[in-house]
Amino acid sequence: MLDHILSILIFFPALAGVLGFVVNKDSIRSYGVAVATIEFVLALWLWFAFDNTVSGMQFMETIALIPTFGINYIVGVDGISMFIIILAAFFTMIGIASLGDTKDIKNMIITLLFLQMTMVGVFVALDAIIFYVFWELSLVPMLYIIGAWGGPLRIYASVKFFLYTFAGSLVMLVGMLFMAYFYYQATGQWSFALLDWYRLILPETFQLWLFVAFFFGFAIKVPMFPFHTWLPYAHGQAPTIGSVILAAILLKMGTYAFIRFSLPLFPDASVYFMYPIAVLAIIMIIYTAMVAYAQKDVKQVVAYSSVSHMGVIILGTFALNVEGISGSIFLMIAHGVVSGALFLLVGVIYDRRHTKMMDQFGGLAHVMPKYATIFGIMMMASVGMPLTINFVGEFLSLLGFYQQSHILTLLAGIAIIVGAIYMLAAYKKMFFGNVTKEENKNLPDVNKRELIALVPLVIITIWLGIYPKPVLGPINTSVESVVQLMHEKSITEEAKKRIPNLLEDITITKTSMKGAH
Amino acid sequence: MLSPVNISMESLNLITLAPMLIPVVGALLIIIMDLFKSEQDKSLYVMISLLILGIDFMALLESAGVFAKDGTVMGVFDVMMIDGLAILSQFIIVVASMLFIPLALSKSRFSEYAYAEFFALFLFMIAGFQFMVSTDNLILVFVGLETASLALYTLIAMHNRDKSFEAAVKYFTMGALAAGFYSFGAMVFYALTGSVEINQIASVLSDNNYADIGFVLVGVVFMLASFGFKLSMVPFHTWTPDVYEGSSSALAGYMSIVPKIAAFVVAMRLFEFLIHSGVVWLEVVLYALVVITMTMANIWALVQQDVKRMLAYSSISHAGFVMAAILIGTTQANSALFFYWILFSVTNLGSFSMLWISRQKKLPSGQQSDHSFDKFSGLAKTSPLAASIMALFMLSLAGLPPFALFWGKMYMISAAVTGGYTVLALIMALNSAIAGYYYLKLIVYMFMKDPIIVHNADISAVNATNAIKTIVGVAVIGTIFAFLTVNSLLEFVTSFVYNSGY
Amino acid sequence: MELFLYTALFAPLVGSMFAALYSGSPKNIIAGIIPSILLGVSLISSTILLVLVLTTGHTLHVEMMTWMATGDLYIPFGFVVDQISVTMMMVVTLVSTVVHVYAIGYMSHDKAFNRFFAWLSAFVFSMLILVMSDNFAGLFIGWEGVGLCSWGLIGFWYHKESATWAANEAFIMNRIADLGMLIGIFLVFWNTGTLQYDGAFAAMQNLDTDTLTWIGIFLFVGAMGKSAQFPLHTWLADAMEGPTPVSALIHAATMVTAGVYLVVRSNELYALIPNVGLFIASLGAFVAIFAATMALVNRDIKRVIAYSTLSQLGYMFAAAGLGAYWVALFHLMAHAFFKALLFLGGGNVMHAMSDELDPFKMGGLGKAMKGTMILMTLASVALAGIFPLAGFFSKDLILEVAFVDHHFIIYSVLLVTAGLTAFYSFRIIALIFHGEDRHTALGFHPHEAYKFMLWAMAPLAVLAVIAGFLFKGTYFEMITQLLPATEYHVHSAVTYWIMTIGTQAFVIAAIYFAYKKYMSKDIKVPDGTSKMENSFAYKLLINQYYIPYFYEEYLVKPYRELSTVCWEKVDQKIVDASVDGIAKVFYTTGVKTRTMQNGNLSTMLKWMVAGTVALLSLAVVFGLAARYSGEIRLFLSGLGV
Amino acid sequence: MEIGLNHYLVLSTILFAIGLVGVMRRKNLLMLFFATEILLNSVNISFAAISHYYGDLTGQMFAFFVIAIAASEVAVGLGLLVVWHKRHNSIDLDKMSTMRG
Repeated sequence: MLDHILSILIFFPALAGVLGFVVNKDSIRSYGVAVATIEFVLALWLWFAFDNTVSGMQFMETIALIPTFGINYIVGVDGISMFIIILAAFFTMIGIASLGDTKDIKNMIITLLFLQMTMVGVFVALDAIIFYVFWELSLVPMLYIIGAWGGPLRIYASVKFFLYTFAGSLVMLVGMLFMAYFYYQATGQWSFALLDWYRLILPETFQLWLFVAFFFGFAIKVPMFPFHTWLPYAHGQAPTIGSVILAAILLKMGTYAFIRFSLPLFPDASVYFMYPIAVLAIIMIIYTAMVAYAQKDVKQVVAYSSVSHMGVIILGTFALNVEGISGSIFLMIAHGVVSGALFLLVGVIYDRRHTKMMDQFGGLAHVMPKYATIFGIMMMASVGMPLTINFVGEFLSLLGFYQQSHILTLLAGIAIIVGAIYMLAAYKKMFFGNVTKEENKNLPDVNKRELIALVPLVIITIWLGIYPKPVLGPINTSVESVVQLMHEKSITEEAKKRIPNLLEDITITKTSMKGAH
Repeated sequence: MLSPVNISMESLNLITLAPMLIPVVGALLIIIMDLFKSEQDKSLYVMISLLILGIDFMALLESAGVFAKDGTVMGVFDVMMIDGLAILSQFIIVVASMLFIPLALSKSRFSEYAYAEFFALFLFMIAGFQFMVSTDNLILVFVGLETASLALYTLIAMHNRDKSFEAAVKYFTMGALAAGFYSFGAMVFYALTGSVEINQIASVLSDNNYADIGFVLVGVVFMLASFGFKLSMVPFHTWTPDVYEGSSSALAGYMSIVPKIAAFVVAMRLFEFLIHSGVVWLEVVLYALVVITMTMANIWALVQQDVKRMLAYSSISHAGFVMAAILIGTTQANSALFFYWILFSVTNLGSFSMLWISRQKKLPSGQQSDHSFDKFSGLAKTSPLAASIMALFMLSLAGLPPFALFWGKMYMISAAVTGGYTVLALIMALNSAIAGYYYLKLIVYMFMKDPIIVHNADISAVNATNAIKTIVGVAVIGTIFAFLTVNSLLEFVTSFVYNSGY
Repeated sequence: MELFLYTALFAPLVGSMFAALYSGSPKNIIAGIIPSILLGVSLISSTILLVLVLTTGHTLHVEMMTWMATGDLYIPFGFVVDQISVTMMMVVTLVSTVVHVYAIGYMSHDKAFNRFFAWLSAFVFSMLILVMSDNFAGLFIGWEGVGLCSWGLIGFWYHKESATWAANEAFIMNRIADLGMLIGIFLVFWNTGTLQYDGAFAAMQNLDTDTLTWIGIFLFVGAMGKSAQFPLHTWLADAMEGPTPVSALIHAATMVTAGVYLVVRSNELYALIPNVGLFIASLGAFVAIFAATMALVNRDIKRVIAYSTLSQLGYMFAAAGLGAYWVALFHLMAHAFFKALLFLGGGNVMHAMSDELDPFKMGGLGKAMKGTMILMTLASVALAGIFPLAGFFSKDLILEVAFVDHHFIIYSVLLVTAGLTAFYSFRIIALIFHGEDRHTALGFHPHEAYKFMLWAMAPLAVLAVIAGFLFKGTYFEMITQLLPATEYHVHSAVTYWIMTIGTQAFVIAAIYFAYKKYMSKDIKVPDGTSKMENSFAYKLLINQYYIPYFYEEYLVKPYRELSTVCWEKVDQKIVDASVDGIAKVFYTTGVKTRTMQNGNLSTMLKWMVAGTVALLSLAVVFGLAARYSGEIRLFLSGLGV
Repeated sequence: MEIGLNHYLVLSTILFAIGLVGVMRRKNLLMLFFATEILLNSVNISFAAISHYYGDLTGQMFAFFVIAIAASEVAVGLGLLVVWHKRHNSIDLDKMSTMRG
């Protein structure tokens, strides 16, 4: 069974979803929770079975699908992807568990299960086309969730979300086809297998073009400035669960893909585009943080804040060294946890007041102390307080990029200031002061069902903030191999210089370790 | 004093005629039956035509086997040419027809199916198309083309509603013009080379290496015009939406597939050699035609209020998309053409059959046309299954993986990439994005809006019978599980195309 | 021994968590007592550690566990107890124990009593992390931790707009500085390959000066934020919105001195870059006098004390900058004692006057609250630096340092500041306790604070008195095992005596002047009419040199407006609109061009023919071009194409 | 001068052009059909001429087929026309534009 654990992880939820049509409407929630829990347990099992010392792919499966055109069903997992999978399983679980009473809940839960299939699929796929299949497929359930359960502008938002991402990924598809063609020219046979592509060394100009092609697909998904405008609409209109999954997992597809495709395939191009992308990332960080500060709708604040954080992730990714990339991957998980939690929290108040406008609140700390406390913890995590999960990620990402450029890092570091500004402002508006609105006077504090979702998140936030090693270790192992691969593949002097060669560094590491003790 | 003509029957090789003769015989059979006992139920004729098509299919398998063994076969004074393209296209034609015929078994009665002639004409049409694709003799192409077209005009008209007559007239008139263009073009080539066989024309032209290119181009222009009409290339496309709207959904779906593939094959035979012998002009013009057709058709589809017209425009743009294969002209591209078209026919037949299923006899109040978008609003609430199936076809048409058409699109774009048409590849990709909008529009109506029009019956079943449901089911399975068949399909198609030298 | 270390470190955390358990429920005295006891425990274990360090001279270095490890980066949770940190531990634990006990009384009427102790103990824990950790990252944890707790405690009464505003201001200003600190840490890592103090400082010895300078500057920026040095000083005065014990503990004794601690801790670095040191010293001196002047006129007890804290921090930085790290640390310690004492006394007064803070409305409180008067007077004397109290030994030492190092400008500035300090301290003493009784008229009925609160303050008082002449020797012995042991002796005894006595005389004069001015009968509550209040200097000082105004007008407001612009104009009008624009272009083209399909047959036919003709003409052109290609080429070549 | 191939070709081209113009200008369905007939027959002329010029029969064969097809086209066309006339008793093209867009 362990040999096929990944396929099980992918297709179990979908299968369960199909069977779910049979389940009675009243007990569908328990069914969904059960399925999601099993999936989560399987994911945990994957973690325990995972060998931390191996840097390469594990639990690989290969099934011939279209051998004549080099398309095969290849899946595998390494330190980079594993935790995001676990996160996806986890969020689907608590998402379903914390689901309030929504209209036709049955469709919702089945859709969520299908969505889970696509999410897991994206992160384990090792064949470009398979990756693309899941990548595109993930749009459909999200489209439905936003469009069917969303707010007044839901149709506009969902269609925009779909088409924008769709357009971007079609360009990416062209890029993939080119990549396969180059492989065909080099080796005389078609292949879309990622591990085959890794062995391919392309001339720089090709790398640049292909990098751009892939960039469109990924950047829109992330979403990077200036392709980010679909996100606020999607978040603003989506139901709570939709925003949670979107922020926690779907956005990570983009950044994950950068690490999985762009960096190892086009090391020279990555170096070439490092500064432009870093600048974009910095614009994301500061500009969106300012936009977030201007918002009146707390959900929009969180939405823009997640764009801002994605900027830091991008920056860490393009640090092109172990510290930065590990940091960005860790930050993906961290941001998943924190922003997911924040969206859940916004959902909590939305369920009670049916508004997200901050001027409707104020003094909530008096009436909902528990809620205020959890919100406070999550806010501080999102601001990047040490000993919370976010800090580790941000610290490492910035630290990593500092090696590439001092001044840009200094600018990016402004994140910790502007982030604090909009978050504290929002918190002040919502929780501090006296209760002015009559309807806020006796709001019920968070109930059990919501705590089920929130408490685990708080625990993770603190635990991984204090002791990130169990996650950081495997990530580090895999990232080191990626960086080494990039260094060996790179052809330009610049790239050789920028991307550290770990085989040499080992000695230095030793000395620094000695220095440490 | 003429010497007596003596020709050995072997050299005639009449077996090559078999696939075309079978439907003709079948048609005659039906007519005779009608003579003996008229006013029989349509189901009889449906089943007979189905059987005949089945036999036809067998014959095709036979000739396929022959081709696989010893390549292209010429016959009947070398007029017939049974090569890979012919066989592949005939497969598509016959199978599509077999999928189409059962749609006649609709719940509500429609006048055309009452006549035996309908089915007879239908079979004649198939024969016509088969002739058209399995020859490289311009005369025979012309004959086949016209046989098919004339039959088709009549079939449209038999739907017996104002719009369908209008559609028939329009189609007919423009068809006549196209015929004129065709014959003129053929005349020019004949004048230039003294032959009407494409491969001889090719050889002659290349011998005097395109001395008077100007006249060649004149011929090419007229050919382009007439096939542009058949393939509904912009600006020769104007008939398409009206005719689709005028004719019954089932027939519209059929028209979006079968006549086109036949025309594609001829166009391929005719233009490939010109492009390969480096007629830059043709390359440029085709490039322009392809891009314009794809893009404009998509743009017009955006603004449609009626699903059927929307699908009409979408099929125009699909045709343009596939036309790129002829421009690219590599083996991969040519096989991509057939590959794409097979997958396309599955999906498109499916979607048109869904329209056919939901076809009311008379319009409820507030519904402008047979298949206006409003009609489908909130369908997910009333009949989720139908809505999901329709959505599935839409997604497939939009090229969303892993549904059928995605693989076609992917392979076609890849062909463009390998053929060195990078920009074209990008344009094709982005067009799929534009197309996404109007396919999504229907999904939005079905899943995200509340019912606008009150239907007295469940519209997803007003016209449904088991036969139609079966067809839809076939289409659904074909669409979802395409990825299992893709590999063998590719190998099959590629080998046939390659062995017939394209 | 490690046991004591961990006890000292984690006892407050436990206390905090214990109190946090009650945070939901109404006031419960237990939630105050347990944390205080635990802090006592922590104090005891720190004392034991101190004794250990004192006697054996051994230092303790433990590594609890790995925190972050990736690539070349390795950061453990490591803690070190050496002379510096043990001093800080003593100060922190002692003062906070006192404050805790005091707060049990002070906060007894507050309904959020339990929450208060949760925050307070949490603060102590993070402060201990700050001073005990053995690497920059750990320091940063504590650094941010104390920031967080101060945010929570300044905004403790979160229903007050001013309080929450001050809390956010403090947090954000500290964040600005922390960015500098973070960059400093990055620099340290990429240049030395480690963040451990010992490793890093060892590696720094052979780095080029520029890098070191940058490191020094960035780290000091961090210090400026925490220690509220100019221009990041405004938050400290506003932070007085918090409960008084908080002001005493965080904004006088411990947190604000973290910056000084950082500089002292990285003395090996700053020793290598004297220029930066000089800059620090000058800034310190400037802040000293700058804050003192603002304290002269202010009419809010707590703010006056806050400004005096600010100026004392200036002294410390001056000392540290000049390389007299041990002096700085010594003054830090002494100052912690008497300043905390002063604040707590102020707290008593506030209670007595039911939170009235304007000294002009008091007067003659001495009768009602003798204990408080004595304690506060002691503290003020110590602050003024009168022999033999603590202030004399620590502060005058700094003057000597400046003098001996021939930085006479700094020296004179600091000297003047000493006078000012004495003046404003006794200005409020006089206004509060002596002179006419102005409060009864305003309907106040002052009463002395609980006995146990006074007793709690007693140890501070004792220390304020004896810390100087009793500890200086031993302290010097101990600390100089780690810090550069630079003795500062004025070369000729004569000058020394002149200086000392001169300073004392000057200070005493200032005190006398203060008493004389503010005990006079005709002191009344200022109403903005008197000549002095309308003088420019007064306005300048009372408005804190218009710096907060400047920040509000030219930083905060523009930021708010700019962000609104970013959202409404840029994001919606430009970025998003362009995206929708593309879609719109397609759609409108569709709407416009669909007329081509007007359903009229002859139009359709016309289109077909038109298309054909167009292609035909293209063909003809091409054909002619092909035929006459030779001529055309000739023609073009004629054109020189 | 004696009539050469080119004269025939020119003639047929002219006829073809006339046919095209007719197709475009005529609003009367019947006239329209006539125009299409002209188109096809113009081609026949040149086919005949060319086949004579080359001295092989293919061209004439083609011409015969064209004639046959033209005939059948007329049959179908007139059929449609009659039905249309029955329903609307007009054969004016401009009346025939219920479908548009």
